Amino acid sequence: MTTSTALRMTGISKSFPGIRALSDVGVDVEKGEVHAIVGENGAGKSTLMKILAGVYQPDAGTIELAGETVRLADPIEARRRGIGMVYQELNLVPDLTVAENILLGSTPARFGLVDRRALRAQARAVLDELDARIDTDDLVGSLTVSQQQIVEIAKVYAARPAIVVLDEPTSSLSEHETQSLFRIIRRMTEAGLAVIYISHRLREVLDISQRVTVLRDGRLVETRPTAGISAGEMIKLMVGRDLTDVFPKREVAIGDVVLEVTGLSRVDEFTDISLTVRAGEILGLAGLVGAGRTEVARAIFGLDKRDAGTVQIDGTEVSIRDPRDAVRAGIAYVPEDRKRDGIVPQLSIKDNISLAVLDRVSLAGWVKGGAERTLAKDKAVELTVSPPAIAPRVDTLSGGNQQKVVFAKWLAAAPRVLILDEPTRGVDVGAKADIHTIIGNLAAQGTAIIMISSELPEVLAVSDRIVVLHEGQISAELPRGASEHDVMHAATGEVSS
Amino acid sequence: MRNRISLVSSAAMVAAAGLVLSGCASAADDSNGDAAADGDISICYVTAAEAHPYVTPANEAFDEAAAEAGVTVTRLSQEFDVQTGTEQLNTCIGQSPDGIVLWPLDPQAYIPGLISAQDAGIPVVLINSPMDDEALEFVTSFTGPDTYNQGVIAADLLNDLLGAEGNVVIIAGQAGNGTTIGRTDGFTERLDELGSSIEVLQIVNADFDQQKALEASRDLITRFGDDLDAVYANDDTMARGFIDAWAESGRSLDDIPPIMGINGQQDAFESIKAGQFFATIVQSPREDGKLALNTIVSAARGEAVEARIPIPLTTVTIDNVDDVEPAL
Amino acid sequence: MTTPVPPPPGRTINRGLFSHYGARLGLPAGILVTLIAGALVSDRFLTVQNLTNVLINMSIIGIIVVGMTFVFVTRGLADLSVPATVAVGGLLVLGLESSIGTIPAAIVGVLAAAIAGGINGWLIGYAGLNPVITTLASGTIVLGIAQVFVGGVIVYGDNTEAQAFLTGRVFGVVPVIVLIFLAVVVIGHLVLSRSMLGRWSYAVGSNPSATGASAVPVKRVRAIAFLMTGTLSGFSGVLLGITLQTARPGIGTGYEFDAITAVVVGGVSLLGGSGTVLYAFGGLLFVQLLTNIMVLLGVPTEPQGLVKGALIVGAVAIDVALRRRGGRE
Amino acid sequence: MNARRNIFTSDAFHGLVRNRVVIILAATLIIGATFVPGFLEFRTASLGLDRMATLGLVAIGLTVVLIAGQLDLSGGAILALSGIATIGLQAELGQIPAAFVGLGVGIAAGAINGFLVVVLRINSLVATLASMLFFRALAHLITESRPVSGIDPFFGLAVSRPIGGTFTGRTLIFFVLIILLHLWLTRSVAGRQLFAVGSNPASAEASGIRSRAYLFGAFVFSGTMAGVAGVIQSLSVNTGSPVFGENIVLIAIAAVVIGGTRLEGGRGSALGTLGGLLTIAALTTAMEYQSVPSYVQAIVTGVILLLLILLDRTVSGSQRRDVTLAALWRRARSSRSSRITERTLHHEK
Repeated sequence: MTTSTALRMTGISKSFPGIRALSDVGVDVEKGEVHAIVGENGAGKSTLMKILAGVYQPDAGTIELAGETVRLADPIEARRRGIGMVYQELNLVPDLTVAENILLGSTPARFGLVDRRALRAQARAVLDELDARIDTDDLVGSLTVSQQQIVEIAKVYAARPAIVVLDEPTSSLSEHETQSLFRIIRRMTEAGLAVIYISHRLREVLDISQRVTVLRDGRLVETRPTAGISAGEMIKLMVGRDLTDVFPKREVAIGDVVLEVTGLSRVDEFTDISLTVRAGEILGLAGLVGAGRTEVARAIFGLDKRDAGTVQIDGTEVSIRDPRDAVRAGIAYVPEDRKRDGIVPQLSIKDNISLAVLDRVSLAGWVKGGAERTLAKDKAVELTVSPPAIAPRVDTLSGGNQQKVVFAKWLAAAPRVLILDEPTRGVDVGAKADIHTIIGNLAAQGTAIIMISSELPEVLAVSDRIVVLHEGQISAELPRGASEHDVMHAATGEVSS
Repeated sequence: MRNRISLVSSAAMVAAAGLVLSGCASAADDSNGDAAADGDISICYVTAAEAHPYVTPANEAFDEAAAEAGVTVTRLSQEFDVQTGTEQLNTCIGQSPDGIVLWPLDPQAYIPGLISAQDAGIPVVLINSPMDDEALEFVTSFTGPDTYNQGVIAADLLNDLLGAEGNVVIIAGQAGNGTTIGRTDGFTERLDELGSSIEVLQIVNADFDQQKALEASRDLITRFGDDLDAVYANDDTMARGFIDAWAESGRSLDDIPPIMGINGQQDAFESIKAGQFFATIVQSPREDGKLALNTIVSAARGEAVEARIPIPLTTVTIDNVDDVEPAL
Repeated sequence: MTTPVPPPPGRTINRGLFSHYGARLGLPAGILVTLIAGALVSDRFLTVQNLTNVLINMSIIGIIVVGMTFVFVTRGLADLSVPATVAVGGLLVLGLESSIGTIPAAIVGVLAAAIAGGINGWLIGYAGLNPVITTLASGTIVLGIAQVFVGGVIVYGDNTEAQAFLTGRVFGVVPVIVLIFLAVVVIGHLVLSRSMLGRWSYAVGSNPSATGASAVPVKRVRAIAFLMTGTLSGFSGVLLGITLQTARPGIGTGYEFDAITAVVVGGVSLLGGSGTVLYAFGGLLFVQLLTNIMVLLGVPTEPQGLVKGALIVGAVAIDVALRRRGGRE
Repeated sequence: MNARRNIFTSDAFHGLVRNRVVIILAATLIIGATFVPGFLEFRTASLGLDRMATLGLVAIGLTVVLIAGQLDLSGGAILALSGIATIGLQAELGQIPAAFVGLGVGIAAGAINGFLVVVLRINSLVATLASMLFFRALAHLITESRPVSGIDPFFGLAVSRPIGGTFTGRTLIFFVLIILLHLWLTRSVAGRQLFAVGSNPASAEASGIRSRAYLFGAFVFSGTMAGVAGVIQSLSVNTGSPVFGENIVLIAIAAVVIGGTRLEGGRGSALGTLGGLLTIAALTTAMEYQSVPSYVQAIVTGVILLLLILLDRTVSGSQRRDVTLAALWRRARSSRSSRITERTLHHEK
């Protein structure tokens, strides 16, 4: 057992009532190695990491740190043992300075008083080690998201961990910022740290990691060096199915223009966006994170104020100041963050489904119980919510079913235009296929659909036309059949001006 | 460069905020100058509250008397909060007026303040409510009703009426208030002196407030109902609360137990005439206010004043209700 | 994998069931126990007279409790301006009664309180200010203005017929004011459980951003909740003014805490998204019955706070425990 | 929309709002000086500060509780209880020991609040509402609703008489404690970690800070401060009464919020609270000199409080700029201008 192994997890199993989250998973990470872990949501990635972070205790299996078997009772114990966790939602304190945040748990002090000089020096040292140009005295609240991300990593790094776990670190970073993140990760591995990198972005995984472990349905599929492996092969390992039938595309007759957006802009987010969507057409909206796709969708739907631009439905201009105007104009928007903007946890499935169109099942302000129940039942069945009951509270459902309830809510509005923002993210493979079937049916019924997705294969497979955004501007408009390369080219801004 | 701009505009905003604020503080005449020249006396009056059936007319009488005497008054209202009162007393001393009139809401809490007033050579007159004897040595005079004596009068009247036996409930004023303690102890101790076998079933605190008295009376009526032989309320406002509760409980006002109130309010007089109210003790707030002001003015002028100047108490029953003026 | 979260929701069904019904059964059981205890303690307790008394004493606060429930359900935390809006109602109805008649004066009183509630609603709903400190500030302002209006003096009514009407008995048993109170409770319950506004209130309380993204006017729903407490408190102040035929600025003091106590004891959570008007009514009834028993036992008024404080802690602690064991913290 | 953005995001406006307490205080002093003769005399200032001392002590405790993102309504009731203990036990234990018992009552009450919020996980608004009712009732029960009097009225005078013509004992005690709080909040490790607990308990926990211990400590501190206020207040009037401190907490919260501390937690300062207290003291003194009726005083205080909350909201609505004077200076020096003010992750909660 070479001492160069930073972490070895063998035979790890964990099950929760009714769910077998992990069965007999083994992973080892060398010092100075970036080891990626990929897999669909529900594949057990997060459970494995929570065990490493001491949040859960494994039912079986052992964890060895640098050859020594350990038991990680709780997060603080794990942290003491040298395991640094960088979560997707940052753990920073906006009203403290960068230096104070980095050394939050271990502020240098003399007799209980903060030793400011030492604090600033130590923080500066950590930031320099990671080659990050951030001022130690700025309040964290006044930094940009990517700067905050770097402070979070510096904070974990300052605790001198042996292992650093990065969970979806690039979800809100631009391409340029992702590259600077990779530079920091490489600095850490050069310093001998072991890095575990979790991401849905397979291209990034190939770029940064030396080895990749694929998990599926709680089981270890394979651990392989990333050199020489293609994204397609990885997806095959992850889903164990052929690439094409993952996104069944239904051929549909395209009608005339339903939605026309001209000159849409919003300060600092996007400028001069003009696009049209025809009945039955699926317009793919592609682009890297931070290109402004969600912001455009939210502006069209009225969730955010827009500074300029007009929206036309069937040729006539509609003024949309808030989501209520949008729904009245026939526009629906399935949001990107299901937990935050999608479901209302304490309400029943029925109440969630009827929420957006309550007025249509009410009379003079009073809800007609019968009409509401039938609407909810129909939609629940149409969306194959299992079990098709409408009474249970939504927070008792699985992730896939919750996404279907959000879908059902917007289908209840019978929209002319349906905007989907990452409709299949964080959903198990079965539900993903169901959702694409539903999208196909909707297109067939003449609904104009805009689909935002970060997975290029999905965008390419499903869209009739693709608009690519780069830093808030349309960089290209590609017909169906365009290659992944064309899209990536436009998305990284190399093509246009 | 940018910093200078921010400082300049900050100064501009200060001036603007200043103007706004000054709009609120009403322009005022110049209150006290230096030591009191003869006719130009300033009095600092720490009153109990600003919206109360008894206190408000007393304040008005106080101001009218002050106008007559050509005396300027600074009035501070405690809003029935003893703590604020003790602090306001210190503020009065700070203004070094020629005299201070204090409406004590507590028999003890103001003593240190009174000591400071005495050290500063400022005469102090207590109005309306008594304080413990210890306090009297630091006070020039106490004008106002003898609340303990009122309790005694009430005890005598009810004792004679009930033939020294029966059940009574007491609806007392604000807990811990000098007037409450005076009127309640006067009553109970007098009953003991008289060896009467009148039994006080319960004492409830209704803070001299009609609404609280109404709620308390509802429960008292339910609890004791018809074996209530008499009711002693620390003031007419609370007695009114009991009468409302009695009517509300569906009982007829004719067989309401005899009620003993204090203050001599207008509605009490009407109820006496209607036979629904046994008796009240007239204690005119206007008398209270005027007497206190005149006493402090003469004290401020160095004239000798009595240590204890009670205001006349007239008991009003069905017999003399027509020929006595209601106090408020 | 986001930050460490409590175990996944798939806990065993029976625990969920227990917490689901546990909260519901706790209150009626509590009330039943109190009724039995009351009967044992004093033979006058279970009399029509006494129970009507309890209902009358509840009526004024009860109308405010209905409004406060909406604030709790929409996660509006609390409305501390209740004493001011009650005072506005009471002072205006008696102050204007002689010049424009009792009914118009009552309407003006309720309208003025509604305006104050509307301002609260705008500040909290649309401007997004913190409800606790905003209603604290607006309460002091509105109460001050009410006092300036009446010149800081006590206001007396001169319409004893209105007083007789309100405190009079219908069919010889139930006082009119209790009927009005029960009507407000029924209407409040129906609005919260069956109307669009009610459904939206639950949604806003449970997940404001998702509700906003579902084309629901979140700001307006939050504002309406405070408009309702303002209006209902004003209405309660008007009724109080008429029953007493006298009103002073401090008429509503302490009512905001009494209302919050009732809503909390009723099991309506401060976190929003759950609880009904009937729960709050049950909470108020429970507190009033206990207070009534204490009075019958001769417990002096002030120390009754010991029981109220313990009651709040008990009710909320049980609710939190049930909720956490149900895995849905 | 654009016009609104640059007015409210300009540095000048931010600077103004950040130092608003100093500005409001200055305005009040200017008004007072012009309208009230002798307003700026030392004697008036000393009296005004003395009146503010008791309120200030409660406000110090509340500042910590608010920064921790919680609320404490029970301060007034604790004050009354401590006062009753301090005075009531004088006869048996003697004045000094009784005062310590009074302080102990404050600490114990704070611990009870801590237990309710941290162990029973009850929301702090509801928990301290319950404990307020409980402690107030206890005060009435112990004293049967009658005030208790001390053995020697002169003993308390030391606390409430100006020492050598300067400030009174309790004003000095208050100033010492608020300066200590400032140092603790800005200089000590625990103080800085309190901000972390207040603004993001999960992140504090993840960084190895025991958030629950801090919350418990915050309530014990608030109870202790209310206890100290109760001891000093009761000694100065030689009386312990169950009705003391009835509306002190709401005014204290107003002062702390005027000072810039936010109810959502994670932000606040001792100097801000001091500014808020001085503003209210100056206002009360100025208006009382004009015998402005108490209800008009309430309107003025209420308007100022509302103005400040609205002002604070407009600033924090847009991206929160680091606009302490130090930051402005540093930014001017390094003249770094970042065009993209991307919407930060941490929107105003």
